[in-house]
Parts: sequence; C-alpha cells; structure tokens
Amino acid sequence: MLLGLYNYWIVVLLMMIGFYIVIAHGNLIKKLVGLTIFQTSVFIFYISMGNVDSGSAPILAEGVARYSNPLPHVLILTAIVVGIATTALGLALVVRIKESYGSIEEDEIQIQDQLTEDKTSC
Amino acid sequence: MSLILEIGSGLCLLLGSFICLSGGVGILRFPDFYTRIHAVGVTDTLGAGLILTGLMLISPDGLVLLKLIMILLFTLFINPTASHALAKAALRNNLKPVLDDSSDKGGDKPSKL
Amino acid sequence: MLTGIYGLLSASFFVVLDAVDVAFTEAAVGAGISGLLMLAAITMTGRSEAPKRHKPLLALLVVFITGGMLIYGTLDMPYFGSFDAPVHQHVAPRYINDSMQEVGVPNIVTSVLGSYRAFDTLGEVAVIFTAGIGVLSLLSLPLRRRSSKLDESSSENSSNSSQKDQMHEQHMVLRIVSKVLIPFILLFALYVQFHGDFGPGGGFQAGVIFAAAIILYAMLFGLDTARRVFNQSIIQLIAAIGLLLYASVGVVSLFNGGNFLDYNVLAADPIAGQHIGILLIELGVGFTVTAVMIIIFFNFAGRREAQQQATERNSPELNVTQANSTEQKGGE
Amino acid sequence: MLTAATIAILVVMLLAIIRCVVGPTLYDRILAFNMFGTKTVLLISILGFLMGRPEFLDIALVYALINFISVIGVLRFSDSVEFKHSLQQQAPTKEDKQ
Repeated sequence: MLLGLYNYWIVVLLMMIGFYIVIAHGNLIKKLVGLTIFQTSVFIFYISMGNVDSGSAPILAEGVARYSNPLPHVLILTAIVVGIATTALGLALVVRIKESYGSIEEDEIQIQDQLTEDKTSC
Repeated sequence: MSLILEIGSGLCLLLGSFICLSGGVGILRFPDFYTRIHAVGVTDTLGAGLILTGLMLISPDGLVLLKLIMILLFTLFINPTASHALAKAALRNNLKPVLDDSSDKGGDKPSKL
Repeated sequence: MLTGIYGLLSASFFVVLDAVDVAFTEAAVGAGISGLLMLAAITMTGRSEAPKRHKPLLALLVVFITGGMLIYGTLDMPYFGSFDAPVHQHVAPRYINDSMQEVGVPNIVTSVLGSYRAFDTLGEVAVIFTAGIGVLSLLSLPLRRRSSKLDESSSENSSNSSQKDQMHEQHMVLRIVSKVLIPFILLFALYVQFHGDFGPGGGFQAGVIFAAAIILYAMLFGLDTARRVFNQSIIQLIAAIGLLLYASVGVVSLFNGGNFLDYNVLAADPIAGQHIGILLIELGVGFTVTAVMIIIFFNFAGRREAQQQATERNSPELNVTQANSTEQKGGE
Repeated sequence: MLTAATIAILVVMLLAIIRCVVGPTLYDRILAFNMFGTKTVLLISILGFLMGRPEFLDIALVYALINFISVIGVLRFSDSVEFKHSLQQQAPTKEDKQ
C-alpha cells in the first residue's frame, strides 16, 4: 500500500537534489539551477495532488465524467511563467555580480567584501 | 474500410517504432558525431513521419488531421535544418570526423565514450 | 544544457498527469526560454566552476535528514490519484460542475484563471512585469555609452562586423527556413491566445510562444536588426499597457456596479460579460508576458554582445581590468 | 499498437538521454537533445490518442517549434569564445581517454 505514495517520493527526491545543489555549490549559477529544480519539484507536487484516478484533462467534453482538479493547474500555470521571470532576474543579478567582482563564486565574493570592509574600517 | 485503415496505421506505427529504435541504438553505438547525425536524421524524418502517418490514419476528425499534418510538415522542415546547422557548426569548430583507420587495426570495436 | 531536456521531461510528466495547460506552459517556457537564458548567463560569466574548497558531507547530511523527515511526513498523505483526497473536496467540485453555467467557457482552467481567481492572476502579471523592470534596470546599457561604443565599433571594428556577416552567410539554410517558420509560429501563438477558451492555451502560453518567435528572429538576424524592427521603448510600453488593460477591466466592472474584476456586469448578459472579460484580460496577460520576455532576452543578449565587443577590443592591448578578469577566469 | 509505439519511443528517449549525458562533445549533446525533442513530440501525440483527448496535439505542435528554437539558440550561444575555449580544453582529454 505504501507504493501508492510514490509520487511524493519523486517530489522529495527532486527537491532534495535541488536543495543539495543550492547549499553545496559555491557557483551562483549552479545555485540558480538548483533553485529551478526545487521549483519544478513543487510544481510536480501540486500537479500530482490534483490528479484523479481515471480522471481526464479539465476541459469539459461530452461523455467524460471525472476531471482532474483544475485549481492546482491554474496555480502552477502562473507559477511557471512567474518562475522564469524571477529566474531571469536572478541571472541578471549574477551577471552584474560577475561584472563588478570578476567572479561568481560565493567564497571569493565574500573574501573581496571582507577586504573592502577592512579597508574602510582602517 | 475502417479495418484497412487500422491495419495500415498499425503497420505504420510498428515500422516507425522500429526505425526509431534502430536510430536510438545508432546514436548510442556509432563512433563519432557525424555518423550519429546520420542515425538521428533517419529517426527524425522517416520514423517520425511513419508514426505521424499512422496516427493520421486513425484520426477522428478534420482538425486533428490538420494538426497532425502541421506537425509532420514542421518536423520535416525543422529536423534536417537543425541537423544541417549542427553539422556545419561542428565542422567549423574543427571537430574531426573519425576516419576509417580502425579497419587496419583488425576491426576493433568502435570506441564507445 | 540539460535544462532543456529537463523542461521537456517535466512537461511530459504533466501530460501524463492530465494537466494539459500546465504542460503547454512548461513546454514553451522550460524547453525554450529558460534554457536560453541560462546559457546566455553562462556564456557571460564563464563556464567553469571553482573546485570545491570544503567537503560536501555536511550538506549531504542536512539534505538526507530533511529528505527523510519529508518522506516520513508523506506517510500520512492521501494516496496518489485517490478521489477523496481533501484537495478535491472544497472548491474544485464547484469549478467543475458550475463553471459552464457561470462562466460559459469549456476549459475550466481558463475560467478559473480568468474569472474565479482573476485577482490572483492580476498579482502574478504584476510580478512578471516587476521582474521585467528589474532585469531592465540591472542589465540595460547606459544609452550614451552604447552609442559611442557603436560609433567606435562601426568605424574601427570593421573586421568584426564582416566576420559576423560571414556567420550569417553560413547559416543561410537556417535563415530561409526560419523565415518560412516565423509567421507560422506567430500565427500559432495567436491561435493559442484566442483558442484558450476551448482548448489548452491562454495568454501566458501565447505570450511565451510569441516571444520565442521574436527571439528566434533576433538570434538569426542579429540583435541590431531585431531592435530596429521591434523598438525597445514600444515594447516597454506594451508591457505596461497589458497590465493596465487587465487592471482597467477590473475598474470598469467597478464602475458598472459590480465587484473588482466581476465580469458579469460588463454586458447585459452575464455569460457574454464573462466572455468579454476573459478575452480582454487574456489579451492583457499576453501583451505583458510577450513584452517582458522580449525585454529580458534583448537585455541579456545586448549585454552579452557589448561584453564580447569589449573583450575583443581589449584583449590585444591587455587592458588592466580586462586582463585581471581574464586571469581570474583562467584561474578558476 | 499505440502502446507498443509508446514503449519504443520511451526506450529511444532513454538512449538519447544517455548519449546526452555521456556525449563527449558539445555537439553530441545538442544532437541528442534535438532527437529527444522530436521523440517527445511523437510521444505526446501518441499519448493524446491513447487517452482519447486529441487536444494534446497542440502541445506537440508547440514542442516541435520550441525545440527548433532552443537548438538554434544553443548553437548560436555556443559560437561564443568561452565555449570554443572549453571545447579545445575538452578535446585533448577526450583523446587521452581513447
């Protein structure tokens, strides 16, 4: 009976992959990729919750008795487009960081920040 | 009539699947990029064409048929173009084809990376 | 690189799970634009990653603990595809059973998106618009510097431009096929936009497809040509107009005595009013999404082109700052 | 028959993914990606027939178009200096492996 929960396991697996990439990699673009994967896992979570056995796509048609839940679809539909827009914003930030710091590694940026702080405090 | 159509579509689907499969094996087994592009070319045009034709034969109404024809047309347009562009870009960036020098080594198995 | 495949794969997921509209969006967004943006950013920031300095063990531990707890939590969740899960008990039956009488649109997703949850969608469009403005303010090149750069490059970097022309020449087959294809893509986007009431589709998807066609044009014919065809300030105006159109539909319904975004009062017949309202707001959504996607892509590509020109001009002279950055690049 | 075709296409998609992950050069990856996209188009159209909802064909059509755009995009961006540089770096290691 536990196998009936496999959709959640896939979601958790994907989510953890994304999470791992976010916390373990120093490269900012890699972090954004991780965030995207995390995001998709949430999408799949919603959509799989909205699914109904032997249900059909939520477009009214003759002779179809049972439909999937349309509400998660609506939420995720907008979330995908919003997600790409926000990802683009993040990428734009990364590009600017690269231009001003010359690097997109978290550690190097922190070191540079430390240096400038020391200089100003002296 | 409908029986003939169904048999025809089944045949087309089977043949298309077979060609797709052989292309899939080809993309994995062929030794270098330019031979792989050949495998993909076969799969993408003939296989896809056959499968879509098979679907067309059992399509319920006109709009579906029209959409299938559109998909087929686009695939036939797009895939050769993409392959062409890819091969050209690869050639321009000095990707050398593996020439037939493995034969004098005594028919080695193609190196699979 | 694999993001494209990832997008395709997750879209197939959604198809299997009956979420046609979502698969549609994911197909257009995940496979096309998101991968392109990632690539553009990667080419701008350098491809290689620094070797790891600390062990990933701690991160792995955290991830495993969190994952284990999440899986433990799912044990109480309803089974996959079960009909009596709590999600399906509250508003969904109303949407499924009554939306045909109340809204008169066969595609339930569109009716929920455009009518029942229109306020929510307005917020989403505003977020997209804001993100577009953010990208614009972060990445748009200062105008006068760009113009001077253009003058310099046109006078001095003639070799560069000839090289570019050569590249366009080499892609001749591509260009001609695309010339044939682009009108079809635009037409298909319009079909998606206006067929959204009856099949999968709507403003979000149509906007992304429309933008993808224009991005294809910009990629093949050069950014400057595309900029000349699609004037940037007009595109920014369109982004704002889309959002305004959406909001003003709500205001008009307020004036007509209904609630904000209550379309029943837009026409004498409530169903006709709903149709007009959904059509208008989908149009607004389509405008905004198209314009914002184009803005994002143009800015990324423009920034990238400027960067490339700068490196090409500076690399022989070994300018101090550029040399620094390239050294760091090599060091990574 | 439709099921058989679905399974065949799924297998081919798997093979394409393997090539995409393994692929020694960038172009192999793009090629595998292109093939994967075409197979997805086919898969979705067949699934539409299998489930009796031919509305799915719209999605397949979008895929066919978007796939082209993304392949062209990857090619266009791979023309940049950075990628060529990394390709040249990759090439000797490939030889070593062989």
